Amino acid sequence: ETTYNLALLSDFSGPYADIMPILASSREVVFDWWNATSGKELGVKLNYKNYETRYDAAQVASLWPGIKSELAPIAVVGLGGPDVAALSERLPEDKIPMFMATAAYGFAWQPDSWIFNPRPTYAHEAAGFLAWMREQRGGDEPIKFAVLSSEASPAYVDMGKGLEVYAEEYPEAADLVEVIYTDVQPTDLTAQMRRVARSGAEAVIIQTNTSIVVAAKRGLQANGADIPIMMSSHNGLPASGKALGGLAQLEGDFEAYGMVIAADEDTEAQQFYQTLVSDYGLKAPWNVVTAMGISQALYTVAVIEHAIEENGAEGLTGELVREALFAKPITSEETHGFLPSLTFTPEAPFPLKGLKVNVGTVKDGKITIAATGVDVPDLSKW
Amino acid sequence: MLELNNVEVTYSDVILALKGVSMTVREGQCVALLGGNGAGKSTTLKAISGTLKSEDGTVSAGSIVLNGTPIQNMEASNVVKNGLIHVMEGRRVLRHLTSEQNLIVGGHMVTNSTELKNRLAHVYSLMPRLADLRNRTSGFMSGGEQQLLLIGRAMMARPKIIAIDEPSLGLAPMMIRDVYEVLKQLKREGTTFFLVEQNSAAALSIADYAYVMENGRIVLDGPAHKLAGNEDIREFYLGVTASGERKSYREIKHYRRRKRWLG
Amino acid sequence: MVYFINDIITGALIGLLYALVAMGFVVIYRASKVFNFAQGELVIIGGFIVWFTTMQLGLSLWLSIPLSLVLAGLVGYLIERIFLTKLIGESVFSMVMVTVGLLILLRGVVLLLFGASVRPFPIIFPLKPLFLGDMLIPMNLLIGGIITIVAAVGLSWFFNWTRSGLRMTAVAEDHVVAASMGISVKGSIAFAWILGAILSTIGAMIFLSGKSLTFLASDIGFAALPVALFAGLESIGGLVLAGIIIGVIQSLTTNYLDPIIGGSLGSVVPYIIMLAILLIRPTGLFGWRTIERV
Amino acid sequence: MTTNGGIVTSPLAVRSATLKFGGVTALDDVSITVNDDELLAIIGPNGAGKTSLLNVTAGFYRPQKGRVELSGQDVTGLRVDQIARRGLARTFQGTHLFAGQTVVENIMIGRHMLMKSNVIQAFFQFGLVMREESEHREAAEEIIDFLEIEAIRNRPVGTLGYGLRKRVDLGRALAQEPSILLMDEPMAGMNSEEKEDLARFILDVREARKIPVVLVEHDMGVVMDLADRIVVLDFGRVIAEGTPEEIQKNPAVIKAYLG
Amino acid sequence: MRTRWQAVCLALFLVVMLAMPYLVSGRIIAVLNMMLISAVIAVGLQICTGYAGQINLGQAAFMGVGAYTASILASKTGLTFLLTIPLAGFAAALFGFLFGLTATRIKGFYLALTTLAAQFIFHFAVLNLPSSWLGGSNGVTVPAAEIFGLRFVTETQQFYMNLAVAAIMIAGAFGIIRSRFGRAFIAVRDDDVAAGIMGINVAATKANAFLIGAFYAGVGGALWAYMIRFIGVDQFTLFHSIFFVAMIIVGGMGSIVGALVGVFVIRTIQEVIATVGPNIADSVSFLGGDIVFAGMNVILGGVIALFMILEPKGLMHRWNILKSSYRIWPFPY
Ligand SMILES: Nc1ncnc2c1ncn2[C@@H]1O[C@H](COP(=O)(O)OP(=O)(O)OP(=O)(O)O)[C@@H](O)[C@H]1O
Ligand SMILES: Nc1ncnc2c1ncn2[C@@H]1O[C@H](COP(=O)(O)OP(=O)(O)OP(=O)(O)O)[C@@H](O)[C@H]1O
Ligand SMILES: [Mg+2]
Ligand SMILES: [Mg+2]
Repeated sequence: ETTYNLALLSDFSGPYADIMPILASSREVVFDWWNATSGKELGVKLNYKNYETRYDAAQVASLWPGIKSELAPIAVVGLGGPDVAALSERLPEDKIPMFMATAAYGFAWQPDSWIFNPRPTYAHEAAGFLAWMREQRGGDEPIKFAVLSSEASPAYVDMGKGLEVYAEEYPEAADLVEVIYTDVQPTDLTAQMRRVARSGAEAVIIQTNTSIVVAAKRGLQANGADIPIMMSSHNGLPASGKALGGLAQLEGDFEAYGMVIAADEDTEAQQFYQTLVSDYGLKAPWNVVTAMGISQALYTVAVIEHAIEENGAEGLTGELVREALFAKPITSEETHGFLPSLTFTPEAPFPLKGLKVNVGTVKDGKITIAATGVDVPDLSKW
Repeated sequence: MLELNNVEVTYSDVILALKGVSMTVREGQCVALLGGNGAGKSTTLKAISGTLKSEDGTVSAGSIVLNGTPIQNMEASNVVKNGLIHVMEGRRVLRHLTSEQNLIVGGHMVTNSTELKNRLAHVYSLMPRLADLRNRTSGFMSGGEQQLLLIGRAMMARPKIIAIDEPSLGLAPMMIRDVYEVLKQLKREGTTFFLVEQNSAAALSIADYAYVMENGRIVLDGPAHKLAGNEDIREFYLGVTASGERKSYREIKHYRRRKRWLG
Repeated sequence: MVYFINDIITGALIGLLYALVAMGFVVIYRASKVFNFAQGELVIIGGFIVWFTTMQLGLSLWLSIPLSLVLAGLVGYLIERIFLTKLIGESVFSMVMVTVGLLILLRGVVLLLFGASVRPFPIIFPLKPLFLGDMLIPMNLLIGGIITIVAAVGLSWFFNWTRSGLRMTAVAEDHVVAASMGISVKGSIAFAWILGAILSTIGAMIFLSGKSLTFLASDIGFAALPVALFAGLESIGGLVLAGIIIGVIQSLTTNYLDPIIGGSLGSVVPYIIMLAILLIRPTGLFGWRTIERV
Repeated sequence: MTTNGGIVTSPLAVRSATLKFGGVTALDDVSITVNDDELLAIIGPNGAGKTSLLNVTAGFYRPQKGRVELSGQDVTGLRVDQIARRGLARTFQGTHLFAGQTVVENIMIGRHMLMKSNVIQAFFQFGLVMREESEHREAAEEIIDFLEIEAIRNRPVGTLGYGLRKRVDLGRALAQEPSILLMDEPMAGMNSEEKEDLARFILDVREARKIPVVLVEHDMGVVMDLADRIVVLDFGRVIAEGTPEEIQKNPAVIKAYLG
Repeated sequence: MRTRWQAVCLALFLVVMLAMPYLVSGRIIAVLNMMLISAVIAVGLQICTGYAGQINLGQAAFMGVGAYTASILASKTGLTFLLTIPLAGFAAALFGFLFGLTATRIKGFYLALTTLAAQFIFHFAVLNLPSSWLGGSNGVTVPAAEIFGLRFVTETQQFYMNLAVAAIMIAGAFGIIRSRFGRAFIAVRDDDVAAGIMGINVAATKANAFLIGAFYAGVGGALWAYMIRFIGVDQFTLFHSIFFVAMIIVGGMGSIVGALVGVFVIRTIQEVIATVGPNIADSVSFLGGDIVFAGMNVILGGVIALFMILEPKGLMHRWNILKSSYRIWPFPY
């Protein structure tokens, strides 16, 4: 059997220290599972090694040569912004693709990238949600919405910009009434939320972090306005609920992203998770972080599998893996329903066509799936 | 009441400033410590008052005993609690406070406020100039004014013993006389003095006993009046020729008579 | 118009919160001449202590708040003992630099003890805002504002009129002189840090009441800095005025300018005000003038 | 010696300077003129305004009224460093030395304004920078020999006793190659032996370098022996002016100062 | 004052550095790259803070200005790095000088903290200026440094580039601090009243200190840009600034070598943490990885704080004491 190496970039001591153990183990267990199943049939074994990046571009850059010489990986399993910053120019030189778990950013939206996201940009996901919400509401006037973001990180700014584009391109569908920039840990948003309420917004999009969700929630409560908030995966219902001290307070709020919603309903994804737990000793609980880890690993192995089918088990290279990604779509079955079917093209680091998001909400204090496979409108690059 | 036995002081672990100094100050006495620049006078005082640390110096040998308690390398603030106040060289007033606030801080250990007022009054009576300046920001006062303030500040604490570094520094002739009057007055009131002074004439006029220090060693000591008679002292410290009249700075001999005690 | 006034009021109250956090800086500076860069960290530590006593130990507020303040004071004391006592007598500069190290260290400690995860913060002040006609004023800020003013009045009285206040002033002026006058520099600095930590904890309660707590909260330390400088590093009373001015300007910027420029000038504006003021009054509104005398 | 008009270009002239600090009047319409290579002593009780007068001259304070002239040229209101560059040097009452630096370094700092090299040259360490350095280094060494402080050449000044610091202070001032030298209580904190030395240096300075000196000093012995002319200040006003002999007899002075 | 012996050591050191790529792995070279870049920036900070006594918490912002200048010039005008690097320096110097100018009025901590403003203003400006200028939140991709068709893409190539620049800058730093300017800086730091009377224009000197410090930061930033080749504001935060300060403290204020030592110590600790971290985490997985790594953070902060407590004057100070006591050994008196 031939073995190939994967480099897993992790952040155990930086801002994501708290979710990292779960994310890491759920990634790893998938590779174990693959080695034990399809890997065995194909005669291929995937070795993986974690590298600590402290979520710091400098650290990634100084680690990279070591990773190359020590591991010679055929693919990198990335984590976030710093990895992209440090490697976006190196990977093409070294001909190694990197697979991320999160949604994409407008600023990474470049042709023939070597870095890939299974999900579209945060703006795409929010746009999908808004479209869905409008449809739910009925009527044909555009849906009024507000965006809360922060300038603390360029990534956050990017989310706002994307939604501005959406509002411009679909005036009949969406009307962006307020864009509010605040701190990552806001002092008080009462005044801002009153503005939002008065502007008649029907939804507030917050894809930055939980602290802002909490502050916004308090602001809305103070104003006695119940406008639903839409969150993303990393600051979603469970996290924000925890931070608020109880899901109940998020009754009627939403989370939306292009990945399975970790609600405890009997879905295919959930079943696969169960097998990982029972047969492969996965410790992580069934939540969004776990889902993120598993889905990331799943589409990574799927791509590698395609590459092997194409080129045989021997002599696989990063370049071949990347080509395999474009060669044929990754079906939702392959990712056990964790992800929609993904059709990558060289134009963008994420699938441009046939994008779908799932919507979760809190009903009677429990997270439930409000909709799956909601279509995402096309946005032009910003 | 104050005993130094073979005290050695080293700065930053290497510079030996005091090389085995021993001296005694008796209750109610005024002991003067004379000596050239860099002799180690201030160092001696710092060693006693525990303010060496700030200059990264330590008492590396010997003992300093104040009323039976060993105080070498003791916290400065505790030394004060044992009744010794050190008036440091370099006019270190609390610059942003008014002259009166300086005095009050000086008397910070007094708990009842009438007592504090009395002491203030006492200081002002002895040094009327300070009364005029009471509301001046001390940092802006003139050199001499600050010097006065320091002495006043020390008085506020009513210490058993005042170790004072060059009180006459930068004072006008009249002012020097006044200050020494004040010191004598305090002495009469029973304060013990350990006096470091360059103005030897003034110093010897109040001292009962005197030590002479040269680069870190005591080279000569004896009752004040005896020293005042000593030829070397007269020439090098009092600046009078053997024949008795003050020699002129214009016709300074470029050669120098060797000091006896250097043997 | 009503809303405009409301924004001004809220802004002023937020400014007072900054002032309270800044008071932590100033107290420490005023009693030891040490400028504490790790103030923001003190705030989160205080926050975590409160979180711990309420959410973890599940104590009632009446128990947990005093307990937290005591614990906070203890932490402040420990920090001083471990990191600063040894440096008494060394140049003040090196003490200040230690607080830079402290900043990094405490972050690590917080991550170690509490992890990076977001925590719910107890609801200490009623969530329900105070309604004045059309205006609504967040309770936590309102009460916080009152606390700030009371604290400011009390402390400035303490420093300017009590004997122990004068002692600390002496320490701030010159460690050596203070010591040579029998003032315990150690004691003064210890007191400063205890007080600083307690103030930060109160700040944390007002800041975070009913919100969430992560180590990001330490940013408020730097948000409060301009207030301290604006007022002048030695002036506690001045913080109130400075806080209100900065708070109001900031709130007006965030609510009326930011929507237009589509950015967050609001978070920068305090620094710009600070710069402007310092250029006019180099030691802030009420800070000690620098004395140069030769 | 009168101070009428600016026709007589003297090395230094202060013309009816008045300096107030809030309520305090430190200087009240004070005029002094220093003649070529004379030693003018300024005496007066504590707080009389002597240092303030020097500060006004050096540009450290700006007088509310009056002018300061260096060899005929009005320098009132110029920055301290600008005045220094016009040839005025001073020593301080209580030293203002760079405590952490060695004696040599302190004196080299005194030469800063005489050096020409710019940052770029310094960055690339061009030969001329080195040459300049060594030239000025020599000058510094000369001063060190002159003041007989070779022994402590490389001691950090902070570690020196008060008296020696005073000497370094003088050295640093001389390093500026001034056209006039102001000294504020140079003899303070010295025993008569050291005063003799310093007095000798001051005399030598005047002989060797022909620099006029303004000396503020409380030690009457020194003043009477060294001064060519004495100005007496009291409460910021000039109460007497004249030769040592005259001053010693002057009743006002005796009353206000000598006692 | 520089002896032949020292010269020899220096030469040896340089030779070793030049040989490095043949002696150690690419990983180490990458680490060295980081160190070299940090060294340039820290040395600049040392001049500004350690020598001229102007605490500066905006060094990362100045670095950012340099990085952005270089990137924009390189990507938009295709200028060679031989020009962009110095230009980056000048741009940063200008920015720094503006803050230095406030020194004409503001002093001490007040001044130190106005440099914080540099940090925030930089951040705000980049994000809010039209993104066609500085890329806004998109960041900027930087073409590889290139000369005569040789592209500096591998660690080794970049290493030689960084080494060359760092060598020049450090040599220059020595030149400056040994010159009249170095002395002027120290004079202003120790006693600006006296400095003025020595004929030193105090305000101008302070402003210059900022200017020079920022210039170094700018050059470092340019090197950084050419190495990372994708820059965004979040690479130049206040926290980075604080770490630069930490570096010069650990090494010792007022010593160029100290700055280098500090860089070495802190970067090494960071790298060790990143390297051994995962293994430790695995071996003691029962503790949970996060504990271990948070612990690592504590160690990093702890070491820095410890250095400052045990050796508030920095490592170089200890070294000097050792030297002086060694000189007079065995008879210290
Ligand atoms: N902080 C210090 N570090 C190192 N050496 C010091 C320090 N302070 C003083 N010294 C040295 O110790 C010796 C004694 O200094 P000290 O100040 O006690 O002299 P002094 O007798 O007070 O002289 P003066 O009468 O001029 O004040 C001097 O040689 C001086 O160089
Ligand atoms: N910057 C200032 N602010 C306020 N008052 C000042 C300032 N400088 C000096 N004074 C006051 O002006 C008066 C003269 O001060 P100055 O220092 O000139 O006296 P002096 O003649 O030098 O006295 P001494 O002989 O004690 O040095 C003093 O009363 C002093 O308090
Ligand atoms: Mg002395
Ligand atoms: Mg004077």
